[in-house]
Amino acid sequence: MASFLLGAAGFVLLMVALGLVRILRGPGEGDRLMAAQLLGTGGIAALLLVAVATRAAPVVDVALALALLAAFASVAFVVGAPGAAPPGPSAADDR
Amino acid sequence: MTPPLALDAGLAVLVLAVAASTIAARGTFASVIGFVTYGLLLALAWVRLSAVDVALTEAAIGGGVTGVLLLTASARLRRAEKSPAPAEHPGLVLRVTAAILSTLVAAGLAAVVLMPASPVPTLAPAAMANLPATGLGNPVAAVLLAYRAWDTLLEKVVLLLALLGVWSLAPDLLWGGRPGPRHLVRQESPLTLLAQFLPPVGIVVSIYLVWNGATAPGGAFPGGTILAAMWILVMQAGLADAPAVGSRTLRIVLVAGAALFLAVGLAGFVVADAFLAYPAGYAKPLIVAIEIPLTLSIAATLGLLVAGPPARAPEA
Amino acid sequence: MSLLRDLFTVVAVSAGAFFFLAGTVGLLRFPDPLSRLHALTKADNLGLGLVVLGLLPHADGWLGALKLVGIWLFALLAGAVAAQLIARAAGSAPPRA
Amino acid sequence: MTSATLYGLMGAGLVGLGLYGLVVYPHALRKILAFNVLGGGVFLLFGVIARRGASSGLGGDPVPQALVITGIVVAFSATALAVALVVRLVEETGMAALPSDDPPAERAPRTEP
Repeated sequence: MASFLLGAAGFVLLMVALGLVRILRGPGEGDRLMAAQLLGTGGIAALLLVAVATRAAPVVDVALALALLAAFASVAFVVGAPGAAPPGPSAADDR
Repeated sequence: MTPPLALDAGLAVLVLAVAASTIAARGTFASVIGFVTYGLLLALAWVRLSAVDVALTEAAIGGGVTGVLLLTASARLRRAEKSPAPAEHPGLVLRVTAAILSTLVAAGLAAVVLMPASPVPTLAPAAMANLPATGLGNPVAAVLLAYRAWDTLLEKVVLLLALLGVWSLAPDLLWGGRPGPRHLVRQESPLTLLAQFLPPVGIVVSIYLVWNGATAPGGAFPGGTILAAMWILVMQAGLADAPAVGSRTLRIVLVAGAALFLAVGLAGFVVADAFLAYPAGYAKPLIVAIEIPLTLSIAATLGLLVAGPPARAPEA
Repeated sequence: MSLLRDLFTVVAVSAGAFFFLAGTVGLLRFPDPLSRLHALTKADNLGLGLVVLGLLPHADGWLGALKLVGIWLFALLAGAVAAQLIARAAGSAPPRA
Repeated sequence: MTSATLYGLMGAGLVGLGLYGLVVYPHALRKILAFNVLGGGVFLLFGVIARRGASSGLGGDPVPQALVITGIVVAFSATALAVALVVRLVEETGMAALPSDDPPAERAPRTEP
């Protein structure tokens, strides 16, 4: 059972890692954020799988912390960059 | 390869790839997002290294407050940068030299990793042997708050010094004012919903982490960081304004952790035998008593570090 | 009984992993930001949800199970809010494709 | 090859990557990021030392682990200070890089009072 769960954790990580190509390719800033968001969720799933596979209950708390903070990057992005302005900054590729 | 080792190898390759993309990404925004995911993956690596306490701290700091700090800064930089960023391609000679130097350093470290000392140096038996005297069940907490309490005390001072450094960047006129812009409450925004719903949960989780930290992974650092993240969220949603840095209440909260720590440490001269020594039998209640203001101070300091220097003149 | 429990875990976790696969494929292949966001939320909601469902029988006690469900709910809330915020930012200024 | 060795090699690689980024890229914010990547690698090397020191029923030596926790928080505070400095620098000069390569005479004259 433990091997299966660890394998599943590895698979989930591999999948969300492939999504990270979007961080490099963009094209918009939203796309880059989406990849980070997906990695956050995948990371939570992988942590839970590892926690059960290795019978390490405290690892669940790490997943809990990540779940609480999962939206923070998106919030900071929206608050920091006033994307509401019509010729929004997300149109131009950042430097 | 066994499944655990395959998982570790995959994670190691992934972290290196994310680090490389953070370094070499075109554009600061991509670089910053890369760094946020890097922090998240490091938390996973710490779990695999059986360092759950570190993983919690890395998840809370790397996944939460650092992302907010860097994303806010990169947005401000983009607005303020007048001249285009300098060419991203410095001379070939410099790049090749830097690559050779970095490879040499990495190879040297790798050689050290591949040739471990034997016998392996460890303080784990000593830490465990003295654990009953502290009344704690988590050896990492015992190191942080009893064996090497000096480090933790000085770290708190470093945090305050960094905050003073950030504040001192404010023009004279704005000294004592409130940091950052006043965020407006956006009606019917999901952000407002999140900022109303999440903080109560976050406060409960951080209390749980601090309380649990005595016996299991947790403690003042992750607890304080999550508390700070919740405060930042409320400020960013505009539900509460940042406090004026001249406020006396704020100053008291900021120094409370270090001050109480220091007071207990000095009392150690009288009631125990040395600075920062706890009298036998009272170690655990004293440590818990220190941890509560310490958590609040850490939360306030981290929150204000993210908020930045004062940007609005103090109200007369 | 233990076999049945493990079978349930294998099926649910595999289904969850499949949704992560689907989310990634969507994120990489879909043509515009809003459809990519759509693919992402499937991985967020269903992928993590099914993994949590599969792990529930292995949780230590009902408190552990409650914590797992809580993690899923927080991730769900975070995912929903993030998707809304990203969509509004992307909607007001469509990035060049 | 144990897991600890694997993460040790990863830490060494991260130090190399961070060092390269720190030297090569002129943008100040990227230098900060590179320095943090480097720092993460150093912390991981501590983690490997801790993992190898596992004994007495612990998964790792708690002393290096506690040092890393302190280190992560201090690294964050240093990052926050550096970021504040860079933001101020850009708002003053409009440029996010230090003109360190120019001889002093060629530097733009400061317009501070």
